[in-house]
Amino acid sequence: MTDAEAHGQLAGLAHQFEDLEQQQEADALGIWLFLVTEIMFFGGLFAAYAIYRWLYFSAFQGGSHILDIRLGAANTIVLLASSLTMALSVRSAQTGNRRATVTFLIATMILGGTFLGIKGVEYNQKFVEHVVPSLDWAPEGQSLARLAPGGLDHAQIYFFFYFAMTGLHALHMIIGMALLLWLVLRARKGDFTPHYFAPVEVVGLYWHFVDIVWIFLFPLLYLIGGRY
Amino acid sequence: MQSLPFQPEQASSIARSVDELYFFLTAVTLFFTALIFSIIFYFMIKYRRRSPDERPKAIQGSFPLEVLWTAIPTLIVAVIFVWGSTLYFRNSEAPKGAMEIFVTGKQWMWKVEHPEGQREINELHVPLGRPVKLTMTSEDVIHDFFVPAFRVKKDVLPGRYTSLWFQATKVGTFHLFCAQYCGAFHAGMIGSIVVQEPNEYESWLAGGAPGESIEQAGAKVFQASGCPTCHLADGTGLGPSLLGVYGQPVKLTTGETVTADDAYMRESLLLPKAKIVFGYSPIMPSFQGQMTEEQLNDVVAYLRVLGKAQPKPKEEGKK
Amino acid sequence: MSTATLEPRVHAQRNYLNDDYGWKSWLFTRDHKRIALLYLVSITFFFMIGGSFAVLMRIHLVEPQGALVQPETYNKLFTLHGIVMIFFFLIPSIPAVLGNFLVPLMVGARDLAFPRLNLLSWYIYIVGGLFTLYSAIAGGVDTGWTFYTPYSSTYSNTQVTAVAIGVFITGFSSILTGLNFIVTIHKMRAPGLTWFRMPLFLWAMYATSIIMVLGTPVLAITIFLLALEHLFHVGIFSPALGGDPLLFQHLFWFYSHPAVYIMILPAMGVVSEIIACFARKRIFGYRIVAFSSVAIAVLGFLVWGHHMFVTGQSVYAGLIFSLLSFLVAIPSAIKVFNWTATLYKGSISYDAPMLYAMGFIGLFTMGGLTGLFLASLATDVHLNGTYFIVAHFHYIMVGGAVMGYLGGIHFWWPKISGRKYPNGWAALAAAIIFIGFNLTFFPQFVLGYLGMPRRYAFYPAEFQVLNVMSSAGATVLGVGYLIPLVYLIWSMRYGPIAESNPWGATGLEWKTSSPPPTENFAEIPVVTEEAYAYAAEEAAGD
Amino acid sequence: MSQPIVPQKTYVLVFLCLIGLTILTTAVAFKDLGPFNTVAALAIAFAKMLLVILFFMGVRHSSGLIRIILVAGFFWLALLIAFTMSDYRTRSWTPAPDSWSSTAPPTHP
Repeated sequence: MTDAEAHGQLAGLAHQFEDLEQQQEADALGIWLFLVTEIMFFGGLFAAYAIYRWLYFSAFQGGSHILDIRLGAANTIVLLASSLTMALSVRSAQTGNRRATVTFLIATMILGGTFLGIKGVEYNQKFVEHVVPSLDWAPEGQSLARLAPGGLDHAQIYFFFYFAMTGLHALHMIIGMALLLWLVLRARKGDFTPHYFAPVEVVGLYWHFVDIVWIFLFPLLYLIGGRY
Repeated sequence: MQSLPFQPEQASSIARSVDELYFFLTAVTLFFTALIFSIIFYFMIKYRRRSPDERPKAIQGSFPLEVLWTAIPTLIVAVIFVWGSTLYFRNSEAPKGAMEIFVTGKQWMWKVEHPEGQREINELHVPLGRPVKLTMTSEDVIHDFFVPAFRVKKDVLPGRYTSLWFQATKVGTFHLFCAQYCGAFHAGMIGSIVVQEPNEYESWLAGGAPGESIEQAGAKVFQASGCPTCHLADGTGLGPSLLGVYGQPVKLTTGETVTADDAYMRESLLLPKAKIVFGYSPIMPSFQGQMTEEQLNDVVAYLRVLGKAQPKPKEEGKK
Repeated sequence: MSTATLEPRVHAQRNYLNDDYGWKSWLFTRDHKRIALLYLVSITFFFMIGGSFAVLMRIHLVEPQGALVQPETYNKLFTLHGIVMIFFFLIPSIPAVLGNFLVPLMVGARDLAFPRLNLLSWYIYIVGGLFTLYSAIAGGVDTGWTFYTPYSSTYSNTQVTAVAIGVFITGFSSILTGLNFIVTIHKMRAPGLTWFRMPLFLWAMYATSIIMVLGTPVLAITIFLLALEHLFHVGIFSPALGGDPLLFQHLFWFYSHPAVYIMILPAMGVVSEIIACFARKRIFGYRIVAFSSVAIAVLGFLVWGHHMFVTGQSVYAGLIFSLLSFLVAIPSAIKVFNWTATLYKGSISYDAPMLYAMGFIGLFTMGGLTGLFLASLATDVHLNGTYFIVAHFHYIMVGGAVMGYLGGIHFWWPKISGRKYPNGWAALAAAIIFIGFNLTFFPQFVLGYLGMPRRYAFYPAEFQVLNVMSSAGATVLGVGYLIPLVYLIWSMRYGPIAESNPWGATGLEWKTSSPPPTENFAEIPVVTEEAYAYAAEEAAGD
Repeated sequence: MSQPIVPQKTYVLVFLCLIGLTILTTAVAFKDLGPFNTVAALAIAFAKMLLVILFFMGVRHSSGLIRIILVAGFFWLALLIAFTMSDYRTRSWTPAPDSWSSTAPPTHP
């Protein structure tokens, strides 16, 4: 396999590609196609959400008003900040600054962890308020007063969407954190150069996508119908 | 039935028109299948390979031909679309004055309730020549009310009313099938539609008369559930008057307007807070789980009767 | 000629089959050709499982009261038949076997863009398959392959969760395959291979991949919601808790209708290759056939509501979906006309692959035309949910997709295995399958029109004659499917050695040896001509 | 890939815009705009998404193919939602059941 041997001298070039440019283009196309499948994956959930929100608007509004808007907004900012550090990390890899790459990757992980921590606090509140569909569903007091007008069954559907959408999002965050950890380890070994940093870029795109999902989840779940 | 039937009986007013479209489609299918088959056979024989190194001339294609065989199918499907949709659309609504019968599906039987109060299981007696409208719901999973001889079919959904209508044109007994898979004995969820001459139907009705019409049953449930406490006839109660409401537009607190049809009545019983009439408070309790599907049907039937009545003059300013 | 004496010498030539030995060299391979063979073996296994369910069903239906099993068991049989055949045989059939083998060869590349993802997709498929097999062994599942709620989510107490997980997981295998193909076709075409020089099989795989990438995730999330509802009773599809069962149908058919095109488009691609080769002609109206594949893929996404004309969907939505369903019929019709026109003034030989392709055209034409009955609202009301539907989609998916798959296997078998099979037996099998198929499924059109609903474990006696006819036909069909299995396996050892281009076909896959070497081409080829340059003047310059 | 190196300042500016939009969307939620609350929330989310896609994800510098793919993804999602919604929105248009009996007198509003 003289061909492959010749290729082997180029770091990171897989045997099926002719040159690094072809490989980079293929990688970019691949990750973007993957993100499109993610759009459709979350999209099914968003479509179902759109239907029920339209059918049971007052229940969704009631449910939305139980959520803590401050925590939601804070989390939005945390996640946006993590996107910034992620973008800076890709930039550092691009310029060949290994230390900055690692630092920004770790910063991204810390911000991601903060997001998940706040999410955990919110989830815990839902158990305290007994508004977890199926597992702990017995709204009382003020929650009950807010949810009752839209019908408790329909409010339960709202909270199902709340947990399904944020849960699926959190799962993506956890996968993203694992990928970041892998990047940190590789970056410290010095695997990435200004010519080869595709993994950082690919994980970066994934991380930004997860951020975009949250950009929509925040208004869709927390800001229904206004809080005036 | 005889040895090998190739057509189900035509026993309803629409059966013939559906069959006409069916036969047209069959003709189209046969024509094009025969056309393609014969051209292929002809070409395969005429242009069979005669020597191993035969190299036929290349043909790139022909734009006029492409246009032709795009246009022809387009025209044909346009005709079929218009034909099929018109037929369907025209028949999607029951004619005025149709006889109303409630049907409830449950695993694995059909329960039928006539306006006069007769109940049947897995059988439906109807008079010849009179439009019959079925208002259907299910107690559990999705079923489907299918009468091949009438060419009608509609899913029967839990938590919702669907309806279909037919006008029988032939006296006899016809198959009723469940056509949406519904569990272990789906195949056993069958029954028969008995079409009788109107006078026979009358005597059948008289024969098994339970002494209580569906509205009377509904009125009883209505009273027993305490509905009249709030829904006062003059509109001064905590709830809106129900007189003269059925089939009319109702304004909601959200500013929307809905038609007070069966679906709305049903929803108001089960999810009273979903659509509140303008000017009233969401205080009505839900009757979900309190009433059986049949009792719900009875009440809806009674509400239709109330709906026919003239509303009492309403004083303005009711909160 | 004695092959035995030739064998050592021929096998001395290095190819992807003898490059390495041992189970590890297969289970950890990243060679697209070996992965294709892994898929070939797995889907054949699932085809036989799904087929045996079908055999049991047809035996059972010989008698009106049911000849073989309890109704509950019958329900599990048709459910598992559907799930196994659709998700584990038809959807991966041509893409994952022939597509995996041929896409890199046809574009003139050494492998797919992401070989590791390709292997991963096979493992994902196997894990999904194991869940499904587990559910079959652990009591089966009885929801129908359509999983309609609330029956599946609330009422069925069979192995719904296990099979939902199985289908969910397998979906990702399909996504990865589609993603791989799109990237490969976009970025790895050999020098000179422009879009309009690509073989139509590549166009078909491209269109199919679009559906896989855009549609499958929606199925995944839908099945995920179904499993959640089944486990936790949250009410998303359950009317008792305020959910709407029709929403499940919308989301399900958003994928599952286009899924039909995942099955049929690749078969159309195969048929285009075969007809061009055995008529020695360029495909008539090449560009239009290519575009029609993409048109079918796109329009196919907008017609799902025709599965819901009688399920309580709005009348108006029904009108829109009916119109769009008719529109998607047009590109299919165009393809059939163009294939037929390709034969005109050709040089047609009757080798086995060609017979399968002709069988495909005939059966697909009937299947497609009977689809008009179901796109038309008024007739659909009568025929929906009856055996007419069963007959229609078997004409498309078995008459169409399976015929195309078998045609493709026969066409490329010399390339895949390096051996030839007995043409006479192959032709006989094609004829038996064609006849057996029609005997099995044609009576079902009549049954449906007469009003016999599908999924009935027992039925009124008046339908018996046609059911017996159908079951008798199924016997013929079953025999027809077994014959290729025998002679293809036989040929792997005893078949005559195949030269690199036994059919005299064009296309890059025929320019390398049979079987191809692991790296596909000694040197990446350069393409200088259109696809299907069979004509005299073009061949001369070859 | 192999995109031009974007100055850090750009990323920070985009981030500040995103924060601003987050504050804006939260503030708007406390004003009664009727149905326009939803419109505003979605429009702001859409703007934020564009910022992230164009700058952080670098689609500004991406090939046309990737843009097409991205647009196709959102377009398909829109199709899914629009066609599904078309059923729900028109279900109540279904010719409402007539008054149930032939003897029903015409009612006057």
